[in-house]
Amino acid sequence: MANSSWLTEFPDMSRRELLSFRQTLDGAYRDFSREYGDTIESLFDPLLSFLIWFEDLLISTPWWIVLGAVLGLVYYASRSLKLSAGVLVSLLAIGYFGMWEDTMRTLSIITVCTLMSIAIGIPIGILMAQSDRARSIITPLLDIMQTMPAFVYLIPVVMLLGIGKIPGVIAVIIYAIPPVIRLTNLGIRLVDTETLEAATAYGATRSQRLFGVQLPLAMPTIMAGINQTIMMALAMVVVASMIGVKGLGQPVLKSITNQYFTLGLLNGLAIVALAIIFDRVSQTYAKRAQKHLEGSNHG
Amino acid sequence: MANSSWLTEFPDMSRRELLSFRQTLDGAYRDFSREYGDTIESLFDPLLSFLIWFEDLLISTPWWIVLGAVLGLVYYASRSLKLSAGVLVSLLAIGYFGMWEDTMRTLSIITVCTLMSIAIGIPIGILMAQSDRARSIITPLLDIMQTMPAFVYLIPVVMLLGIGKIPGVIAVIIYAIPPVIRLTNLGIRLVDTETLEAATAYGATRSQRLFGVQLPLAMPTIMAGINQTIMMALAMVVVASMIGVKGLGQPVLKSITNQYFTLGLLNGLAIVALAIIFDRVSQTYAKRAQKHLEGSNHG
Amino acid sequence: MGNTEQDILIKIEGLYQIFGKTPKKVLQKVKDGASKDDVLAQTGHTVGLQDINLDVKRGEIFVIMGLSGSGKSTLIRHFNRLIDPTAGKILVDGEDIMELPQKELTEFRRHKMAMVFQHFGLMPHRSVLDNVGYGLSIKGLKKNEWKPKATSWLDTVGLAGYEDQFPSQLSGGQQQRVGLARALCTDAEILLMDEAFSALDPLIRSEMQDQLIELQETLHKTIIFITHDLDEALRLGDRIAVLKDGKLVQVGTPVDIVLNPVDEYVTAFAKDVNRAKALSVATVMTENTDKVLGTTVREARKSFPENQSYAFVFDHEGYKGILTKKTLASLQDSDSLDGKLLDVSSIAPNQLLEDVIPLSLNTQFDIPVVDKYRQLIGRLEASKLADVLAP
Amino acid sequence: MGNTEQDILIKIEGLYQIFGKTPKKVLQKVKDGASKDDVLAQTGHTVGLQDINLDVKRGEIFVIMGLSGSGKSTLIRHFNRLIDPTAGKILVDGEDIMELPQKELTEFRRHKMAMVFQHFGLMPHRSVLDNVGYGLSIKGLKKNEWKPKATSWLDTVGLAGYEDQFPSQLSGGQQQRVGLARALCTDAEILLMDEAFSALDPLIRSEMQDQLIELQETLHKTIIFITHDLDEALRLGDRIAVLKDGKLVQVGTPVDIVLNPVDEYVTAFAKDVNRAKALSVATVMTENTDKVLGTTVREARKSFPENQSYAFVFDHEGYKGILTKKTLASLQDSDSLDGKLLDVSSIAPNQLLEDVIPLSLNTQFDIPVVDKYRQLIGRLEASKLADVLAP
Amino acid sequence: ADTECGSVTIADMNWKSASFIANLDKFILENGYGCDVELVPGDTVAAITSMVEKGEPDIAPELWTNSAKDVIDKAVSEKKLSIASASLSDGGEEGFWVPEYMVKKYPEVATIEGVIKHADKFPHPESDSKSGFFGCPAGWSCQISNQNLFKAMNLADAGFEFVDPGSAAGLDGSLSRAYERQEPWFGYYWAPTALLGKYKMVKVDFGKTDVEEFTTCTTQENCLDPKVTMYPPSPVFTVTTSEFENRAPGAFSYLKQRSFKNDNMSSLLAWMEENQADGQYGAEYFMFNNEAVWSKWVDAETKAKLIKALDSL
Ligand SMILES: Nc1ncnc2c1ncn2[C@@H]1O[C@H](COP(=O)(O)OP(=O)(O)OP(=O)(O)O)[C@@H](O)[C@H]1O
Ligand SMILES: Nc1ncnc2c1ncn2[C@@H]1O[C@H](COP(=O)(O)OP(=O)(O)OP(=O)(O)O)[C@@H](O)[C@H]1O
Ligand SMILES: [Mg+2]
Ligand SMILES: [Mg+2]
Repeated sequence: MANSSWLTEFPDMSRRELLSFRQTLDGAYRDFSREYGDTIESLFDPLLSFLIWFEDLLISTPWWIVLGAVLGLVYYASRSLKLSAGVLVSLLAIGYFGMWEDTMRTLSIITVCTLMSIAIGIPIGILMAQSDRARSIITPLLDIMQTMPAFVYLIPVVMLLGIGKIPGVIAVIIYAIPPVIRLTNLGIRLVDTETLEAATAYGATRSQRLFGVQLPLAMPTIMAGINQTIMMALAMVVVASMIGVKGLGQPVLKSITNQYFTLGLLNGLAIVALAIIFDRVSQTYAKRAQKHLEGSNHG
Repeated sequence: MANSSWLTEFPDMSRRELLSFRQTLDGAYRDFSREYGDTIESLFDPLLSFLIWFEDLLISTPWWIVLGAVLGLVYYASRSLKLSAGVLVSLLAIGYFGMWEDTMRTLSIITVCTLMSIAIGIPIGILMAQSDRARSIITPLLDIMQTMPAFVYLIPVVMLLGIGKIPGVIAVIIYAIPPVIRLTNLGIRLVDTETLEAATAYGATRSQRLFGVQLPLAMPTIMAGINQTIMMALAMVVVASMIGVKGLGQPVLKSITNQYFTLGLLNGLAIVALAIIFDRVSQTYAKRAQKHLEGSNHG
Repeated sequence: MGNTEQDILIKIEGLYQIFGKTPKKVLQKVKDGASKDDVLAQTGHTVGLQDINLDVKRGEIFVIMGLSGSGKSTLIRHFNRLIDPTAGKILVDGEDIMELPQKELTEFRRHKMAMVFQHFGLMPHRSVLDNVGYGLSIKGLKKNEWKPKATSWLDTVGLAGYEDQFPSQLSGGQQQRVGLARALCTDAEILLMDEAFSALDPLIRSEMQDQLIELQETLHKTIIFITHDLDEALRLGDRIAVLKDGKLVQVGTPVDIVLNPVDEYVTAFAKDVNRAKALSVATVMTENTDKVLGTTVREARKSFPENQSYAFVFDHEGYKGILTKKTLASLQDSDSLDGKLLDVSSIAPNQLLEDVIPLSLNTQFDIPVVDKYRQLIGRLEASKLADVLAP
Repeated sequence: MGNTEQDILIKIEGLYQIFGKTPKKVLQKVKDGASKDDVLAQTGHTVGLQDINLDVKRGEIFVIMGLSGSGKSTLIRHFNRLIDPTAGKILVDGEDIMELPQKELTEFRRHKMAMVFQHFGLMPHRSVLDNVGYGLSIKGLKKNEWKPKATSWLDTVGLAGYEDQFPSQLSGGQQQRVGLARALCTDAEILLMDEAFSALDPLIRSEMQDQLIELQETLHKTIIFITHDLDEALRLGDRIAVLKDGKLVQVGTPVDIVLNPVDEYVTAFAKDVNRAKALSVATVMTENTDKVLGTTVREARKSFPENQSYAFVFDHEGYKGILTKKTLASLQDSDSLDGKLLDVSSIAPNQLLEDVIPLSLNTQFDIPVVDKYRQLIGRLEASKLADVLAP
Repeated sequence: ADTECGSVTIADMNWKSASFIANLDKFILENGYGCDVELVPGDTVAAITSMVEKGEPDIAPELWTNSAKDVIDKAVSEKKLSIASASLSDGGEEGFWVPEYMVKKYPEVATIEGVIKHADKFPHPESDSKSGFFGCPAGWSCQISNQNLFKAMNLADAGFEFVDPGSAAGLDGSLSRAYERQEPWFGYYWAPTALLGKYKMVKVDFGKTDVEEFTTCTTQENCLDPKVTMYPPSPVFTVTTSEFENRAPGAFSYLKQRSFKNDNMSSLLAWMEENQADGQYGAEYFMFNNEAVWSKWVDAETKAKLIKALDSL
């Protein structure tokens, strides 16, 4: 390209420069993964064994015991017969359409991912809410986590950790965790200052303020974050299956390549059903814990 | 499978039934799309022409004019020199690394998608907040939109409308619109009832309450929804490129198949940069409009 | 007051308000006479109001008082239908506002009523000025149309200079005044004021009271006013309603409430009132008093009341002074009374006792009460005054 | 009061509070004497407090009054450092609380101070009972440990039965009482009360006032009390501070404020006070009065004051009645005074004027003031009383 | 020239060779046949679906037909698609591969018997006690042949488990990870590809190639008794819509000629890999350096036009 064309063409890096730049970086990463891959991989071993154990448990236990246990949990959390009945029907339908095993696999990995996202996300959200400094550092990271295409980091992760559950869990968490962090932060920041001041005046420590006032009052917003995190986690099921995570994602992929829409749709619906179950149970549980909002319905 | 094995195996549909079930549905959809595809496609023609025109405009206009226009818009919306400088630097970097044209393509389609998501999403969120009935209908739809794997509905959409921009826009909007709907709903429902009561007492109509009280007070939460919508829209860039949307998603896909991490990373970063620009500009704009929150920092 | 036949503006009939999940079910229990505490303990429902029947006349200041939690705010919220009653009728200007369609209800709220909220109810996202202009802006007026008016009301409530602040930057009393200015700015015919002055200091408060009285007198607004301050109630109120546990215990003029309480509750309520400030001379004076008419001793002798040791002397211009029997005895028939009378001022029937106590303390005579036509209508006896002050 | 040397519990020195973006920059302007309005107009900063110097003594009830927006709430928030001053020192028990590290500050707030907020500051997500127990639960007490106490305080403020409600289900005054109970439940040494009774009806209010006085007398709590109600201030306050535009205008005893206001502002402020209720006999009586000592005419003749037409008669048991010169003249030296005396009751120096006005109205004599040792210490002249009541 | 050619859309698939051919076609059709070419990104399935149902894009330059065999066959019979040529004349090469360094270490693993013998040298990614075979991603037709062969070879009895990598990317990732760390790897792959250009891999020898068995049983889902056979070359076609064939016979005739030998393609891919070249860069490089090859695909007139176009680049 002629040099004088900068008026119409962007004066970009020459191909050669760009090439060597890319090659250097690629090489560096390759070296890094060669060097430290095993060490890093071994860090995740406990998690991996847990994941495998949990999946085996769900699959090898007879379906009606699993079904009973799930229903029990749902009822315990929500105290709602209607919801429990809905869960029963959808799980039976899933089983009837022959997706029981895949659903159990997805259930096992998504449960772990969601719980981990919430367990990691809420403290980070709290940190962000309490320090403007932390917020200004974390926000761009969250932006990157949400918009950097999973494909870009999946391959490096696979190179580092191999295919399978661990990179799957990492990918899902990276993608699913930002909403709960962001909305925890927002919820806490929106808490009424007068109420907080009252707590301070009575000598509440930072953590008493947090657990006694800020978190309870931020609950509706945090729950919206958890809802989004659950949605994102389940939206990632297919992407996770691209790097060898078994479950409902695989039939979806298969159906795409072969244009079996109904197969895809059925498995997609099973994913949706899981999402709705997770979401409704968590939301009902949270709502039960917030008696003061009775009458008004958030969410 | 033996019939007596229901204790351990889920008594599912027989393969044959399942197969004919699937085939019937698949066939029906195929027929439908052959019959009505053209009609439906023509409905989208105006949008398509606009998308093409807009993309052409961004690409064929000399880069420094586009750059100037973008910076002007950013400064106008945010009144922040710091932010404008950040945008300048990232756009220059994008150009320098040779991603100007792809970025412009992505910019054009994402701008349209985001604006459409917001324009459609906020009214739906409002509707949801005002009627419990609407909420109970819309919520599961949103769940489906967010968790049904894009791949499942992309192929039917492609069958109906071919590959290209329109199915891309549809896919992006389906995926990106739920957060803004959900958080608009939440924000409005969390508005203080006393303030609302005061408006009612002075004879505010439904729409005066909405625009004068509920929306302004729900702003921080709605902005969190818009933020998430922007993030999701940009997260879909790669998926969209699988069905013929040009832009930054394509090099990302290529980099995966070829394992060029740096290429993927650079293009991924360009996507992230766009996300951050969109987000920060909208957030700063919204914050400027909420002087009463000065001092306290949400988001 | 109370003498001229005023027409009825607001009429409340058989109003019940029960808070809880299934108010309709509890209603019968309440109608059967279950007490508020019992209902709360047994059903978890709170009785807000029970069987309220009430008229508010056009142009009066109607004060509502009662214990905290007795249902005052609940009652006032029914006037503009911010809450719907569990049972009962609300008529404004003869129209049942429960039947109003949404659109007319909105119009009704815009033009008929303005409200000051107990917790202020300001809009945190609007500046002070925009808060004050809210009622007008909602009617469709442009900012430049309502701004002068809003500014002037802000000035009236003493908040000039705070136009661009936000409510969160104001003190409690300042916020309350913004709420006040917002209500006054709308030109509504009826003002609903829920403890509108409770956060104000005495100086601003009495200014505001004057303002309110002036408004009512010049513009004939109807004002419904909740207050806990008895002195305020007595000063402002044409009539006072006393609520207890959601029931209407007594409705009457200030004097009625102070002097003729219907039960112990109202008595206790009125006990602490500064009677000297609450009662006027008219309520205490002894009527039909004899007087001496004339300017000469002769005339005085003729009309001097027999069994009294002194008398009030009037001529055709009015009250002149007090003449004792002793002085009269020492005078010739032909003497003029000039210079012979004791100088004890007269008082008007509508003067507050507070103002006349010093007079009474300073003399050992009764004090003559003279109306605006300069006619003697009674006298104030120190002992009676003492009785009223220490019931 | 004021007589015993009490030690100083809270000391405030040179306190400034300026609200806005760059308070430190505006500080100098304020120190140079720019007025609050000027500062607001020129810099957009609001002057909350300027140059406050103040001592609060241990065990006293210290009342803060002032116009709405004069900085009362701002001042009281400094006592427990809810806001940090722009300049100045706050010493509590000799310790500079600006220097306290976070942990000790928390301990200090837990054990030293409890606060009632003007806007209540209740926790919407906690039940009424949990709100009341908040201060204790935060100290680490278990619910079953604090529950009896919280229940009993709820009972005291008249909210038994409402334990399980949420604040949003209560009326304004009920919410305020929950805030009150919460503060009282903590056993803190210092109570900060920001318009703590403003939303209460007169009955509950006076109960609460009694409660407060009892608390202060039995437990020697130090109470800082903001109120707009002068009567309340006079009733409760050992000392009263008056603020204006963030400046301390006067600090003094109630009588000081009413009788010796330092400027027009305080005068205007005190004008409306019910003096009959605010002042005691001691402030009005004429001291060093002569008396007649003895039970016989002889003794009376000896000590009868010369230029007076009547005298107060005492025997060794105390006050007996009034003896007029005329009566004395009509008696024999040997007569007993029994039955000859006029029956006019005596009064105590700490009685409120309110109580003695009827007495004074019912007699034409002065009234003797007798202390608790039954000694005559002065007399109350009707004319002086009249003067004080109508300044 | 071919005035009716008009505007043409070419599917620009996201793997290297396909992208290269697409760009090459673009250059030649534009400069040689006066077409107005637009490249449309898309992966295999989306592109075919759209071609069948919507007649767009016009050309899919490199289609591995095995992966969507049914759909293509049906569409060809319905006269919706036309097969122009075999893009890779030798066909694609499929098979089970092991890294060269493994063969150096254990020469026996070049044959399937050796692999079975050394099963313990190929650990499963999620379990130490099992061996792993990285199969074809879910949904690809090769998964059927993979599984049939897996069964035929009794790999399960040898302790192997079929690992589904989920996607090509997953498969690639597992291979590069192993190769970069010189770790064992055993799985399905195909050529010519960038990866096999980059990494030295050895195709495991199964013995004979039985085309008959392969088409009737190995590739069929309901094959009951699969036998061992090497993969025969896999057809890789340039496919156009039938409508395009009729509309632009000139351009179509070029497409019928255009075909690559695997060797040529491999070396080209290696060059692109080394230079991280994109399709366009690769196409230009090819046009400059391989006149002998491409000039056979076009007539003289067109060749002249192309050379002129190259000169003005
Ligand atoms: N957060 C704040 N930001 C800005 N200005 C404030 C803030 N808080 C208080 N002020 C200002 O400080 C001044 C004093 O307020 P403060 O609340 O102390 O008044 P107050 O004496 O308690 O009045 P009231 O009797 O009305 O409660 C007021 O002019 C108010 O506008
Ligand atoms: N939203 C509600 N839900 C449940 N109970 C309520 C609600 N609002 C009011 N109440 C109850 O109704 C009763 C009357 O309340 P209201 O607010 O009318 O009292 P009030 O007379 O205005 O008292 P105050 O003088 O304290 O403001 C109270 O016992 C209160 O607990
Ligand atoms: Mg009330
Ligand atoms: Mg205050």
